[in-house]
Amino acid sequence: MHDPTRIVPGDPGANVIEARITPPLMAARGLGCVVGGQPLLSGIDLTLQARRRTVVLGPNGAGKSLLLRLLHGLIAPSEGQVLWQGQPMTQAHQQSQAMVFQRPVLLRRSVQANLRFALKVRGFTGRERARRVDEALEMAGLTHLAHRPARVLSGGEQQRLAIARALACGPQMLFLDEPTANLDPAATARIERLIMGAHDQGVTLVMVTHDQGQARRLAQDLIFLQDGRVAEAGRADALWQAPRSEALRAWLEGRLFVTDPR
Amino acid sequence: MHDPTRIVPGDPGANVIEARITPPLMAARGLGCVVGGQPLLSGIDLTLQARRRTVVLGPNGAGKSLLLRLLHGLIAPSEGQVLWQGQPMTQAHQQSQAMVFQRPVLLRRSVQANLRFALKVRGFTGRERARRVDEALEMAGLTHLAHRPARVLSGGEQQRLAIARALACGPQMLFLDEPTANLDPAATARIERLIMGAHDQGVTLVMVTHDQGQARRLAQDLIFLQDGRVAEAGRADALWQAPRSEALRAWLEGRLFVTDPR
Amino acid sequence: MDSLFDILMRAFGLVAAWDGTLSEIVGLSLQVTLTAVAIACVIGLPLGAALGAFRFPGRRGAILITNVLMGLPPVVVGLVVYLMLSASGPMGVLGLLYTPTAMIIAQTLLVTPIIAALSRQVVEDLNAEYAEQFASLGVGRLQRMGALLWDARFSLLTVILAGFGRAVAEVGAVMIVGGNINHVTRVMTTAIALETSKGDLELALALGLVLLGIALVVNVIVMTVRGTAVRAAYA
Amino acid sequence: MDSLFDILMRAFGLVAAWDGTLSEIVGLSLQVTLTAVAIACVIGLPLGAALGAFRFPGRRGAILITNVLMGLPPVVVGLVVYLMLSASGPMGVLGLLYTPTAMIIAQTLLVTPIIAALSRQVVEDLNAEYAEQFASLGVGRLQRMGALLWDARFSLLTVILAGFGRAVAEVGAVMIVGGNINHVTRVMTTAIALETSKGDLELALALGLVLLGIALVVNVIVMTVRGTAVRAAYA
Amino acid sequence: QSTTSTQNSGLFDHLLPIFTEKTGIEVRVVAVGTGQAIRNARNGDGDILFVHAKPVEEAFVADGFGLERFDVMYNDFVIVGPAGDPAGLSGQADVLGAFAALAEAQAPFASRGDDSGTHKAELRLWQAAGLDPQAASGTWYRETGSGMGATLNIAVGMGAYAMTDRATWIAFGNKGSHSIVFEGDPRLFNQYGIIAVNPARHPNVKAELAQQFVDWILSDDGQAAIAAFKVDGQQLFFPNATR
Ligand SMILES: Nc1ncnc2c1ncn2[C@@H]1O[C@H](COP(=O)(O)OP(=O)(O)OP(=O)(O)O)[C@@H](O)[C@H]1O
Ligand SMILES: Nc1ncnc2c1ncn2[C@@H]1O[C@H](COP(=O)(O)OP(=O)(O)OP(=O)(O)O)[C@@H](O)[C@H]1O
Ligand SMILES: [Mg+2]
Ligand SMILES: [Mg+2]
Repeated sequence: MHDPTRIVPGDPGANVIEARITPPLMAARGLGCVVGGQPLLSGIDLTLQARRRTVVLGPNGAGKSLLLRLLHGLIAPSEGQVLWQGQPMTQAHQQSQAMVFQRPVLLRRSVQANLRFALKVRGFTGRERARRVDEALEMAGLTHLAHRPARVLSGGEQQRLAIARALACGPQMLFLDEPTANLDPAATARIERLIMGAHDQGVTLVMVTHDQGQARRLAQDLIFLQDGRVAEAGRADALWQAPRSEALRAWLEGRLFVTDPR
Repeated sequence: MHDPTRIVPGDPGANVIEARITPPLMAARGLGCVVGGQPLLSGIDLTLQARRRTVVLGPNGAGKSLLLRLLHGLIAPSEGQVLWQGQPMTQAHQQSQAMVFQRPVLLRRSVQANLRFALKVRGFTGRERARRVDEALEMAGLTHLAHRPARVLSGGEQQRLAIARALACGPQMLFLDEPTANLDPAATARIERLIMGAHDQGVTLVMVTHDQGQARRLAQDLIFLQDGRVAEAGRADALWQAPRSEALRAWLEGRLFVTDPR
Repeated sequence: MDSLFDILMRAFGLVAAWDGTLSEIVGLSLQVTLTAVAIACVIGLPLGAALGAFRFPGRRGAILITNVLMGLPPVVVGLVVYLMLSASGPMGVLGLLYTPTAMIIAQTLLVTPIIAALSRQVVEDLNAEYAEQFASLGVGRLQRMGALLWDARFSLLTVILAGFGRAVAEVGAVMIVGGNINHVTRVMTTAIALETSKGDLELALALGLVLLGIALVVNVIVMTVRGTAVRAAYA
Repeated sequence: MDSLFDILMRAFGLVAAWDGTLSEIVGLSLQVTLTAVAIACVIGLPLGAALGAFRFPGRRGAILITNVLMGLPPVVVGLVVYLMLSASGPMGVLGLLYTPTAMIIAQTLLVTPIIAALSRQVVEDLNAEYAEQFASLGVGRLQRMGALLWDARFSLLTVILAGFGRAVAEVGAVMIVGGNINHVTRVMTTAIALETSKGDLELALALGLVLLGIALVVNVIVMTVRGTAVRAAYA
Repeated sequence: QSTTSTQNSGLFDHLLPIFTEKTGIEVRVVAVGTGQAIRNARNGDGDILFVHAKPVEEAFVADGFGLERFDVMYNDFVIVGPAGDPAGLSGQADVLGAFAALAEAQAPFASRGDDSGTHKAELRLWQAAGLDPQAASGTWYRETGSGMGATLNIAVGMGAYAMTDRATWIAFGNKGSHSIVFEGDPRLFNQYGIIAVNPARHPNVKAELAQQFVDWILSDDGQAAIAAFKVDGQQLFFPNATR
């Protein structure tokens, strides 16, 4: 997977080269994150191809949320770097990404104003913005709550709003950190459909979940994190069939692995 | 279920009466909650028998969290009342209950200090407190994180800490609001075992979940909320087999019911 | 000498007996103070928001300075403004000394650090919650400051009221740069100081109570507006 | 008349030329101010915590009063304390007038509402987050106030520094109740006022800078302690 | 720029309306200590200087900041003290004896201590009496470093003696049980002077208007107005313009 692609300038076989040199949408090279002397993530090498659905699995505290933050550029890595289409990622690239946090952060404003704010930041104005706000409200089933303060929404409603906000911005790449953890079954099914719909329209997805069923439904690629390291990564079908690592096997069986305190 | 129990003073058949008059541990009579003119819950009549495991189900925004708050005495109902062993519930009774919130609220202190604080409030001191802190850390698999600021824990770790804190207080009645939403499968299994263990020791449980598997594993009694009303309530076995309401049937099948915005 | 109570009783009689002068003085007090607080907000709130929301080299030093300047002695501010505006000072040609403008300048200098330092703290606390979401959305610097100030507006009201309290009670600086000139730059506090130095303590006290009354009215208005705003906030 | 810059240059020469008197004055300033701020914290922080954490009848009124009292004019506080402590006043027998104690009392009265009102806001914001968890645990009133104050301690530092700033810069009240008596109750601010009234503006300015220097030192100490505490907070 | 005693006594509130009515010129008073007043005038922040500290005033003129100094009026200093006059000042023949009695009894004495005209006069008297109260500063000799009114408040508050000009005292509202315990010595004579600020030094000063005020206050009209100013039926200032 890490086969370095050399570019030969002026090579006459341009077609062949073009096919080979298209860099992955995003790649992590030797990513590490140390906080207060403690290594929370280390040696993360990843390649995220465009238009793929990647699911990140791993036990609590493995570093999944931290990884998403690093990839999204919210935290500067202690070592290594994140590449966007082969170039070091800059803040400008963040604009074509969106993230739904594990614990949604909503402004102290109405549901509608939360959507409006995000869209305004992303440069949508006037009628287009109003259209997208309405669309997002409907998508999340929150139309009847448009004017309610976002902070008093129920847990599931907040999560739906956060997802709707991220999708409304029309990102090229979408990070989802346990987006359906607090959703009822129907809402979960609906959000999964929306996610698939976004994917159909070309959005690259990276999603954390603890729900094995969901992972099986959605994953094309799989990353399994354990203790801040990539324990396993690859095509989902292959890994579901035959997990190579003991870690993933244990997780799939719901067995406690390393962090069992007893 | 609402058969009023009359007490006849001085009745010679004391034994019989005693058996009949043992009031339920908790009961809600005509509970309603109106916020800003909006009725969020209404006409809730419930009886929660001691030492039973009750699971509350319902779509997002149905009012499950609100119901738990009302029962736990965190919010004064707009109408109706909550009875504790047949008496209007007072703040003193709260001391024999504990609640794990959907979104854990942790103090800006270390993991260990969070536990210590809760135990101190509940009157544990000295060695007994230290013992319970250690026990709770181990129970939640957080021993290695005892000195970490609670606010930087991962989502799942925070949830585990909140559960450990509630259990450490040794409550008679425990409210759990989607306690395993952010937990990995192994931790979920473990927490379910702990919950069952607590139940074996006589704790009365009221738990909200969106996980049908979990509900089937844990529920003895079932309450299904829909749009702020009890759509269905009763023995779990019976309802799994034959849901009487269309609402519960739809929920069990993962179909969108009322709140489908399309 | 009489008891405190007697004094207070008579004090109101004295104030009541004042002619139109009182309303003139009250009006000037309000004009100077409210203008100064408004300017201090225009400068101090964005400054506080910037210090609270962004990490940049020298940030700690800047925070330290705003905190220290909360202890700026009014007399010193008065002197500096005096020296600047004095006929022989660098801005003497403007002829601003002993005018309400000079008083506004002095009070603005006093109140701005207070509003900056306190709003920095409020914004910083809120930013701890919003920062990642804002970064993810790619919220620009100005938008970010604006959103933080807006979402913290109810907490910031207390900060602004603290600034108002400092300004309305302030005497040292306005005395020096205003000169306490009757009908021109006499405000409540300088009038109180004058009556005190005349030994007319009852009147001084009575004027002090009037000043507190003014502060009360301003606070009640602010609280009422706030109450209305809270209700309308999510419309 | 010389430029502002020249004045500043010469000012330091003047301060340097002062004899031991300066350290005497600085010492008294610090003693009075720090004591007053300490007392104001002991009263104001619990008061602010109670107002921020509990709902009770009259709460809105009490908050309004603390907010209004942030605008308490120093001269009025000075007068009231003067009248109380004056030989013919109700507490005249104590003989406290024109002593540092009287100055501490006056400054405490001035600073307490500031600390109460601002800490109320800080605690209220934190309580919005903690309230339900505390109620669920059954945290008692005192424990609750304690926990809120403790968990908000870093934000409250700014509040306390605001109180310190007000106290250390204050001149009106301490002048009246202290009397600015040489070697007894002369503090930095009253010395500055005196030099100003003598027309010795250079010296006044220089003393003002010394005062700011004191505030700087106090702030640096507080920031350093805070930094250390943050690092040790989770031990 | 004026000294505080004139403002506190209400003299300006009496004089200025008369002058304004006559000439249509509005006069603004900035009342500060004599030292500050002179300093402000040196900066050109006033058009007229109206104070009582003759040597400094003469220096002000000599340095070219002022045009010419004129005597305007005088009042006199008095010594006020607590009821019963514990140090026995009232029995003294002259002011030097009174000061000696103060030092003898170590009676609390509130001095302005602010280089004001009154303070300078007081220091001259101590010197004439051959005493150095500075040595006792902080004990019975209290240097208040405040204006006249504040110093009187302090004297009343702690039962101390104080030297003040008669005008301030008569108009003073917070006398408590204090009263005048010594007065009448010619050495307690307090001369007020007026100086127009030199427009050559400070072109911004309104020299013409200032001169009009100076002329008026020295005129018979102005002098009569001063003499007519009474508080509680007592004349506070005695015009003595020599022009
Ligand atoms: N600022 C920080 N300081 C110290 N430790 C941190 C910090 N942030 C995160 N951690 C630790 O890093 C580890 C990984 O956190 P992360 O949130 O990435 O876990 P996660 O895989 O998302 O877990 P979960 O499934 O519970 O959400 C956790 O043990 C957490 O306590
Ligand atoms: N203070 C409030 N003001 C207005 N509406 C509120 C308030 N608190 C809750 N609500 C509304 O009440 C409804 C029920 O909220 P609740 O949190 O009980 O839902 P829930 O059943 O727990 O849902 P979830 O499964 O998403 O957690 C929601 O629609 C919510 O928006
Ligand atoms: Mg996570
Ligand atoms: Mg809920």
